[in-house]
Amino acid sequence: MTNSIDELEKDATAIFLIGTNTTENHPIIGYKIRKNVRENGAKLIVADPRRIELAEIADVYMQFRPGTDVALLNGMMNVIINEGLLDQKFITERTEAFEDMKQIVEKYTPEVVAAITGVPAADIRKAARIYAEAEAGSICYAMGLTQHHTGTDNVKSVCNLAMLTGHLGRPGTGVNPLRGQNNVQGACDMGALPVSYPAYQAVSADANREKFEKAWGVKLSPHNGLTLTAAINKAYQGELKALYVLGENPMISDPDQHHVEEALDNLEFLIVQDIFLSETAQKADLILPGVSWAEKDGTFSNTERRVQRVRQAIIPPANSRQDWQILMDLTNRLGYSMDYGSPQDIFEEIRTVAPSYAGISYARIERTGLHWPCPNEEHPGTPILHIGKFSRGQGLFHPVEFKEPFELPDEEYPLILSTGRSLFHYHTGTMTRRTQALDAHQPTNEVQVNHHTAAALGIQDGEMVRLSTRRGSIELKAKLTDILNEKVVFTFFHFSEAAANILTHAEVLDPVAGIPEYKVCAARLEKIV
Amino acid sequence: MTEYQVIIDGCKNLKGGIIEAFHALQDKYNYIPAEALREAARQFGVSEAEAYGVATFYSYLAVEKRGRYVIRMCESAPCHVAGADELLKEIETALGIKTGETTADGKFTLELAQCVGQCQATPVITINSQPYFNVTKEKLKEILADCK
Amino acid sequence: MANEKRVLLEYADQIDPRKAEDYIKVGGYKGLEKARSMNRRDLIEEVKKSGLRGRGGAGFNAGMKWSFVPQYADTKYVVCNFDEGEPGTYKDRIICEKNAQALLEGMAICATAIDSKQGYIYCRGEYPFMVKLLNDAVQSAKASGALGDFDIEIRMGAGAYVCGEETALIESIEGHRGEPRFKPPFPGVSGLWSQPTVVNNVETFACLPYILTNGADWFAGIGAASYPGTKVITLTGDIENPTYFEVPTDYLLRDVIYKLGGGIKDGKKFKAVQVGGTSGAFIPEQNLDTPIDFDSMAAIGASLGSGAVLVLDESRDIVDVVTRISKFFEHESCGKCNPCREGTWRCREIMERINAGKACPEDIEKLTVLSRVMKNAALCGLGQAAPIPIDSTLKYFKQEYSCKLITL
Amino acid sequence: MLNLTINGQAIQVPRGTMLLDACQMAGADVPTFCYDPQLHLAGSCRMCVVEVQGRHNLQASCVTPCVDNMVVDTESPATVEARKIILELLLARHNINCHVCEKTGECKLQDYCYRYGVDDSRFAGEKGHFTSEDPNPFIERDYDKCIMCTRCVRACDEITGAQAISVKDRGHHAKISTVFDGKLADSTCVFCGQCIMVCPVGALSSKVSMNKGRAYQCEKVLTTCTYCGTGCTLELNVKDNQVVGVSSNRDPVYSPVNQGALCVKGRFGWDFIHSEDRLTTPLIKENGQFRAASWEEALDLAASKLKSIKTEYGPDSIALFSSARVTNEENYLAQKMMRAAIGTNNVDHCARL
Repeated sequence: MTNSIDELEKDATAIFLIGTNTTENHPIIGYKIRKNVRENGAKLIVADPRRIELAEIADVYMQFRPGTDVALLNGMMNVIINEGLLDQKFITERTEAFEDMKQIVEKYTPEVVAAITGVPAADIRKAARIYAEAEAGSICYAMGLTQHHTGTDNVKSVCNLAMLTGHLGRPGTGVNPLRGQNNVQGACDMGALPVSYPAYQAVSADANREKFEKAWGVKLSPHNGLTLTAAINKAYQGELKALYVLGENPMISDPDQHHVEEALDNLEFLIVQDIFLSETAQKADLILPGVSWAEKDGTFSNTERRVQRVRQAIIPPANSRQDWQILMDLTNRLGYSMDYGSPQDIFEEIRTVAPSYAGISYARIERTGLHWPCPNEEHPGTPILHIGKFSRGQGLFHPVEFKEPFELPDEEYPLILSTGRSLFHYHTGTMTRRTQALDAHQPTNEVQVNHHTAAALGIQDGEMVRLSTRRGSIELKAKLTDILNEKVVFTFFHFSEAAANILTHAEVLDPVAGIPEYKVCAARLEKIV
Repeated sequence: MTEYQVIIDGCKNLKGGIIEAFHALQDKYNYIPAEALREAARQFGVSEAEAYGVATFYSYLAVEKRGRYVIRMCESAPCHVAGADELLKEIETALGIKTGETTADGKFTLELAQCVGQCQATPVITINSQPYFNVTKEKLKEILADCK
Repeated sequence: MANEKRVLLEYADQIDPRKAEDYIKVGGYKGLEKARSMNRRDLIEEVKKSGLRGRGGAGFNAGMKWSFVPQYADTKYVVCNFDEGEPGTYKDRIICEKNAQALLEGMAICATAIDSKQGYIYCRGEYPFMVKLLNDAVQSAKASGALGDFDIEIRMGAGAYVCGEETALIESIEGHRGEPRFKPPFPGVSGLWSQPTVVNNVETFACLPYILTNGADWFAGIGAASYPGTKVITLTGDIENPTYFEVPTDYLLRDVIYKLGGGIKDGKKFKAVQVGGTSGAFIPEQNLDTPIDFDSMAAIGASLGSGAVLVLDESRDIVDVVTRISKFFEHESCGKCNPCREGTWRCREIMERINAGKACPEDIEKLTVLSRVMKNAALCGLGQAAPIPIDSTLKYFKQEYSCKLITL
Repeated sequence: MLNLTINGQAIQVPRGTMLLDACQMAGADVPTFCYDPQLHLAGSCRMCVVEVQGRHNLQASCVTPCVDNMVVDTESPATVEARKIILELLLARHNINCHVCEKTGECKLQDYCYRYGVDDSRFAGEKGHFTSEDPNPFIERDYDKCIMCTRCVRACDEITGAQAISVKDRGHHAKISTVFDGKLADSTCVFCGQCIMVCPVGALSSKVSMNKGRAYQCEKVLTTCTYCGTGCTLELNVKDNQVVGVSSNRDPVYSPVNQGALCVKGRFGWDFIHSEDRLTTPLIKENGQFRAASWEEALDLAASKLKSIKTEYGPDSIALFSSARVTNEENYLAQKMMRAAIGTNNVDHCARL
């Protein structure tokens, strides 16, 4: 997030949610947004194929066709430009390439966009006006925006919209991705990415490599590595031989489960470090038992870039071992020497190589976490990015054309399937499916389907149905609803016994981020006879 | 629109007028049907829990089905000294039900009321809000007989 | 009726309360006209000078109440409390039935003083026919042009005595549970929908046209100096003439009972009188020679309140009546604050125990301490006043309690 | 600034200060039930009443604005009497089974009865019988212990915004309820447990923690939630090396993101820690079957396999999926291992999934 969570409750006067079911997937943030709307009268715009909870209190709700995000955003920008609602001063002083974007956006009139997205032109206008005219407009998005083969385009469009209206660098504004997992921000910050060292220092830049070679006392590879999805493909093709999976479950979380399974089977050696015998661990040649979050010390960085402490509450079971110790022990055996006495020792090293973390110490975050960038011990942290200027200098508009999703419905697979999360479960369910209360409350998967669609198929609420795509089928309960339109169905990906990712495709990924298109694939729903 | 939606719609322009909507519903059904309560909550932008809290707060509003004739016996002090207790027993006997109950044929519901502001002619009962004055055992028979 | 002084009810049954033109024929809407010709400060001063005090529980100076309304607020409301729920009270109904236009004019005068465009009349749910009458009256007044741009909407209560408390009443108009708010802020500063709001009852508003028409001095000269004007009272219980009267406020309670009321029914002897409705104190024979005005009544530990007068003859069982009253408060407690919610419940239990002859002397002590705490600590007037009937009867009719106790 | 005298002590407070805060500033511990600094004021429990010179009644200090020259006694005889009677009244309706109550030790009703020496109620009589069986797996509702402070209603509305509960009926029949007094699961409840967080007595408690340990028996370890990216602060309650519950730290200094508020997963989703499915020893697969191994053996195997694959196919034939669920420190080591020890940038994690 460019801005902090609290601003969504206190400072934002208009909030635009696109592709985030905030009250379910980031409940506390959702609650804060709702409070701001109810108590302070903040305006709310919701764009989502599902009429989510927050849509009920929105000033405008846009139920757009999955995968048409760019068109919708271009349409809003078209209105803003044509009605003169743009922030000319901001554009002039802080951005470049505005004209390029303007030219592209020109043809995306609300009427044209209405035809693509299914959102009435009047709503697009209204949404554009509310956001543009707000004193402090904030955009929040999550995987609903990014999990498309045009994910990067979608994010760029959101940035264009924010720059166009100058809603950046002030309290209550910003472009705010809501990150789905507890430490996804931290994993990125720490360089668990194929293209960058800690703190987003590109591996391809010689200076960075030299810096890390010096810091770590070893020669480093100058080539960008493989993304997760690319690695799976390489394994599938037999080019990747060994894989080390640390606390992840690609069997359930990655697209096209059969493809993943074959890829893993193809490996010469698979190491899984986890606390449970996950579906992926079952495929492993070697399993290393790590410890749960209640059993370890360290830090997490949340979605607003706040670095916070994790504290060990209990002694881990039997013969498990601290994850950092496993990694250190193995690294030493690989011939590279590591010698840390505690997570804090590691953090001290992180500070020396990651400039944005340099000012953060365990002592400073003993009580209240700090937002990076925090370059030195005196620095108070940075809740709001891009005040006064962008990190790259001028903000660059990236004009984006709308592209259709990869797989569109046809006669054989007439519905659009989107996947996502439930409030009561988390990711691949390794933890929440083993939490008695959560699993008791929601023990099975469901496919959410519009009443009319269900009626046409002769499907009753709660009935078992078969949901299929070109990759495969799963059987699960039908949940009749009116939050989806008649052409879209939705299911959760937490349930291995009815795994959504048997259905999703891995054929076309976002070319930049390598993100799969979980939010759109063509599907068919059938009554089981 | 269903019948109750039309009724609620008629009150929609009254700011905060959910109680007015409840009255209008009761005029029609003698109580507030569950679906109507939910609809009223939606129309007036309050939670269903709150709407239910409101409906159950006021003794004139009912969320459970009642008879076509809701008889209320005033039991406040002026009626009390005018013999309300005895009259109540008479009514119970005449209807064959206890206070708070509805006759098996769904015709009468008997409730207690606090002062209905007609204390010039105690004891007072009301039937569907219509007051009856100086009610005696003899009068009661006529009054009940008039309820068709 | 001899000895009455009719101001509000002067033309009772001679004019149609629905019709503004009837009212205008007998001098109606002159007061409003005058009010509109004055500047606001002078108007409020005039009302202050008349000495008009609220015809409800608190007896607060009406002009003073209006003067608290901040001028800067954009929206202000005039709210009429027509929720007279005190058992034995129906005087506001009578005023409306006989002279509804005076109420509307009074509200409009208040609106002029505080610069309000919207009024509400909160009519108790027991009076659906009054809602119809008032709607007709408003329509007629609007049609006649008398109200100008001041609008009045009628809202109906739904059977909650506590809504006679002004903030509970406001909550109810807003569509909420009728639970009183804590004060401050007072409605004059933050009332209906958090806007400055003046709440007065029917009788208070209905006095205003006459004050403006005849002048503050005229009004101040009627009845008791500290609580001038007239009061509509309603007689119930063991009385020969159970009806209503309008009397000057210096009228003696004894005269209310024996002159207007025609004395005790069936030639029996007097035992006690409860003034001001069910939350009022019971007054014994020795205090009957007290004028009914607010301060004189307060001096004997009673209150004029709503002006209800419940007379009990010698044959009445005071403990039984108070037990009944305690059940009323248990039923009408809103349940928001602890002392009232739990206190009214336990008061009723103990009273029933006493009344049934199953109580011991400690129960009287329990009632005493409970009464004191409710009076001291309850959130609103309901909880604070609920123990008064018990307190006052324990004071003057202790013997009646004692003879029902089990003594060892 | 306003000048007040509280329990004989002179104190200055800014205009707009509420009397309860002023009392606290003056070191007076004024008891409260319904007051909650995060919620709108109710002023309804009347426990915080104090005696203010010149005022007719006792004043509920939480809703009484300070006025210049106020003279206040927070423990005057009338005040203490009122509090004792309120406690007695609440006890009279309370299901007093403290010996098995989850909240024993952190119950305000207990604490204040102890403080004011209220051991029994003179007003014992009829009791309500509100207990509603609510079959949800998270929240235990025992309204026979409810004191009607309505903090749960306000928290549900103001913090979570679910508006699942309200007060139904009135007087002593009044009860916290969902629409039609139904089950939580049939309401808009999202089982965040904010109601448990604010409940000062045993009316609301966690079913998941039931009988596992009382507050005073538990060590509370401040940490950050393991679920979504919001980064909520929570306290793990630990007894005998077992996590037995999660509580809120509502101080914004310690809980800057959520101020104690949690969602259903954060508050109730911790018992996987003690799942029987936990892996407790390294496992090596042989002939399609896992067998237990020592750490030495496991790590040696890992090292030798990785080394030989690196030698044979080059470093880029090896990849690591790090994790968005492990700590920064662990992520740092993981990528450092791959880059420095293996020599590849094939490091990623499930940020995109």
